[in-house]
Amino acid sequence: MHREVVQIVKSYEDAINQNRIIGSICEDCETISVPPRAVCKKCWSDKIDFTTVEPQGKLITWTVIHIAPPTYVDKAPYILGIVELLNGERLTGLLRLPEGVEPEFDMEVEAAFEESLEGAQRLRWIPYHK
Amino acid sequence: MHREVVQIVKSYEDAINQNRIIGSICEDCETISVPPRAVCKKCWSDKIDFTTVEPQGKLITWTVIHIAPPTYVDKAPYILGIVELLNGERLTGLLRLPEGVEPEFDMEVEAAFEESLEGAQRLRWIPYHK
Amino acid sequence: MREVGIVGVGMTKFGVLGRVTSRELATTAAREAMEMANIKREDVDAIYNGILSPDIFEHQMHSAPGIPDYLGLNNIPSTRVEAACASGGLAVMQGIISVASGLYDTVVATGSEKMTNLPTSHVTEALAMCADDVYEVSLGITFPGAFAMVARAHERKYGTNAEMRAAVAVKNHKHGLHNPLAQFQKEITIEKAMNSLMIADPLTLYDCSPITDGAAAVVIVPWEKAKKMDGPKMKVSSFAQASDTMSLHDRPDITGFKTTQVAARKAFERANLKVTDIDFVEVHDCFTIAELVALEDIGFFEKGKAGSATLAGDTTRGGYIPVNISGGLKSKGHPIGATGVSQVVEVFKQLNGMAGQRQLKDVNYGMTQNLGGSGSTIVCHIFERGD
Amino acid sequence: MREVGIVGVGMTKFGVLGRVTSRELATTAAREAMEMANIKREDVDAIYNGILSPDIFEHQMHSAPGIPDYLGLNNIPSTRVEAACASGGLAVMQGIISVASGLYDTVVATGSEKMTNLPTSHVTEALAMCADDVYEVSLGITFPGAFAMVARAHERKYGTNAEMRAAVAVKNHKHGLHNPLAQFQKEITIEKAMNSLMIADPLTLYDCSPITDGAAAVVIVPWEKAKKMDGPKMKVSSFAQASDTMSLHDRPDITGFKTTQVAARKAFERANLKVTDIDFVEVHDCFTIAELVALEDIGFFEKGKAGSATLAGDTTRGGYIPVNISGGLKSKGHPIGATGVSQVVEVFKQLNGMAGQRQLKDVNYGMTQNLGGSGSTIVCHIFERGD
Ligand SMILES: [Zn+2]
Ligand SMILES: [Zn+2]
Repeated sequence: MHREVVQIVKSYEDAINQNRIIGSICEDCETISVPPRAVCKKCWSDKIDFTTVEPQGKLITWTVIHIAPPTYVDKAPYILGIVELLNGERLTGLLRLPEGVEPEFDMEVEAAFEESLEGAQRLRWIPYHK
Repeated sequence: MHREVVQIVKSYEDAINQNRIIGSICEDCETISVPPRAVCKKCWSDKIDFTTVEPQGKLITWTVIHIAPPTYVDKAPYILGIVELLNGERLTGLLRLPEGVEPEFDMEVEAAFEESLEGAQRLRWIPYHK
Repeated sequence: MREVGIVGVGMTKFGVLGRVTSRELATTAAREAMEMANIKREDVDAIYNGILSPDIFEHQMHSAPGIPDYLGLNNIPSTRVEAACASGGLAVMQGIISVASGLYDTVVATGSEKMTNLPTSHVTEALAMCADDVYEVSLGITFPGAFAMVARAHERKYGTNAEMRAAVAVKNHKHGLHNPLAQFQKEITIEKAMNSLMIADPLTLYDCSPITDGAAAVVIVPWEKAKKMDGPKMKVSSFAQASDTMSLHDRPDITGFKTTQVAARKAFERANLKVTDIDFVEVHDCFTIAELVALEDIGFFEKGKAGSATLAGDTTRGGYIPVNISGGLKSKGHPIGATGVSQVVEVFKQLNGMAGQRQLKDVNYGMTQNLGGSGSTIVCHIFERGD
Repeated sequence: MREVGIVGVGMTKFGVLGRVTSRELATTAAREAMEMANIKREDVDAIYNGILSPDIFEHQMHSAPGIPDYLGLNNIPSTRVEAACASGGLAVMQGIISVASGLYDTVVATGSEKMTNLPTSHVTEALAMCADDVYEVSLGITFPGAFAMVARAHERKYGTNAEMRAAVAVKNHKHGLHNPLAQFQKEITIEKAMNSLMIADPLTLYDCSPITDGAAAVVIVPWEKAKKMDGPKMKVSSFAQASDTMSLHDRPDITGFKTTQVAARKAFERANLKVTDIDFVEVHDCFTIAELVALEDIGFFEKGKAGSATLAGDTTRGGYIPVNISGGLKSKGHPIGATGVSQVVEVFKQLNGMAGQRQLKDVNYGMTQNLGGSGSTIVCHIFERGD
């Protein structure tokens, strides 16, 4: 009867620290969720496992943040967007674009991982190099 | 119909900055409240004025705080108590006792005001000197 | 559930109010509301307080008991609710539920916030904390940023552009001219709005509501009791609340808020009303795009049509549906916890002919929509004339 | 109001739980409660969450919508309430009101807190923020300090001494031995308790509850529905909430909490019960003195008599009134928002014979008392067997 706490956030952060993006995969209906979830968003099963997902996607919306919180003031202006992964799941992330490259709808991007940081905030998106 | 905001806390802090303790006095029933109140605690009248009260009283309870919040860590251990003023009203405050003097029930104290600080936190209680 | 009514409202000036606590502000608004309702103070059974974060803004938790304390109302229940920028609407709703249940006969619902103690970047951070800390905030999201992403998605799909958004700001500033309690009483132009400081591209300063101190309050009683009272009143036709994912990216469609759609539909169903029955509405224009999206999600306009309708004047006084006659968050100001309550205050004043220079004519039904986070909480209310 | 019952409970391990969010904890407890209740997930109408400060502890506001989000329950209302250390009890109470009103048929009330991310001095500060910022916190008050002042006043008036307080700690640690979800399963002695580190004179380390992570949840339904369900259940006999001044110094008598007296009296009146009808109680022993004062204020003992009664064993299993059989906050741990809910969880387990090694015999009525701030909020519940 008693449930152990499943540390989903920790699993995600640990994976990011290993330069991987993970999702949860439902053992009952195979639905993948990114970020991972303890309960399947489709069938509510809690039989979930983790799976590493392709770190590529396209940009579906974005903003350039000029007025930032204290911890991000030094980085402003910075580009924040929502990336739709190849499997259709979505993540919010920072875009790091080469000088002169502007964000655009459906721009293909891939994940990069900031070296100096820890956990979820390491994730960056850069233009996809085929 | 529209009510202006009465800045009671500011009035109290301003008074402390002038080395005075004030209370509110009800114009209807003359009840004095320390700290001051916008609404009389006895008759609910909102016709109140400020009055400076005698900065003396007796110690009705106290503690010696050993584990303190970050801003007070340097001061620990420190004595915090509740002082009953001559008019029966009560205030929480820090006790500053000479070396070798221990707090005791009904100890007579008077207000002192810390020079380097601002507002309500300037208030200190020291043994009463007749 | 019993039918419920509102019989008094109060609201402080909204603005930059100096050294004053949210508790003093809430107390002031509550006293005004209780005076208008002409209720005996000992009749107040309970208080609800909507407030975002006295923790961060004022180094004070446990704000609710402080209100009956300052009112001299000893020992009555006082409950804080928090739902980001929807905290105020939710406090009103919980107050309504508690009276509708039969538990209490007279409840004062208050909303309050004291924000201007902190510098802007710290306020930006505090508000951002209403988004998902792990998947959004740690990456530097801000609330203007979240709504900017909504605006860009909406623009792509429906062509809702900067001029349409600016038209919301211009209209709400114009409405706010006639609200003496609003933070701003000044007209702006489309050009000025479009060329103002960039906050989170494509949203500029004039797309954003300001940082504000203030409080509002309402007195809630059973409708049977309200009917016997002489003063101004309105009936609660219905209310509804909905939630959605914390992270914007977890929703299939970000050109609207499903929470507004769900809450508004429930509110209409419970009141047995249609959107065309509503005479005016106060929506949550924390950002200009939020007003447009709200109007579409409630159903005043088809998806994608609110921008051009606003440009055409359909949402102003005398238009198809007057929106944010109070000035909205944009001009009235946005003291977070107070906002949802102040929307109810405006509906009350309009339905009782107490809105002074901004009074609408022949209004029978008014609606409010209060939003928290990036739409993760929505609270809607519908009210009707009490006479 | 409709009669209301509880039909399922859940609780995580209480302790130092590492990298996990309060949202994950609340979700886990909610799933366990829903499973025990054997309700269909789509039947959940709303969620309430009691939590002190995800703001300060986790850089996260607007915690409530995150729970249905993680549960996959789309768009249902989710409301955060905060009343310092009484947040959990208040979430249960608001959930009960919402079901009693007829608005909702199935509500999950959760309480949660993730505290151990911060160093002790920062936790001390966060908790102190539940006192009055202007008149107490700015002067360096802490919660151990506030209760130390109560303890000293109580000792002066009634002679309640360090040994009597230590007896509370010894007794609750002994009770906690048999609670596998408690933070501590270890016996202590009077000597060890009295000679432990001084925190706020006269309160030592063993007079204080620990810093804890954890969550708890209950499922609330109308009693008519509960009666038709097969699983464990209990009926809500009554509930009551009271408030008092924020500052301790503003109260005429600080050897007790008038809020407990008022809330307990109301709870007894509403349930038509007397204190002698109660078979066991979970009281808010954030500090040992708080348990003694609670027992006197509720009326289990005359004022000033709880200390000697505790020394005599009257509050242990098999005593006159078993108090904090769960281990209490002292041994079970005190994850602020979860505490009040976990008290209800314990009563449920006892009334349904699910308490394992700590099961009491022949119990029909259980009571909870949950305290916030220096007693500025109190929430009491009384429950009865459902069979
Ligand atoms: Zn599945
Ligand atoms: Zn008076």
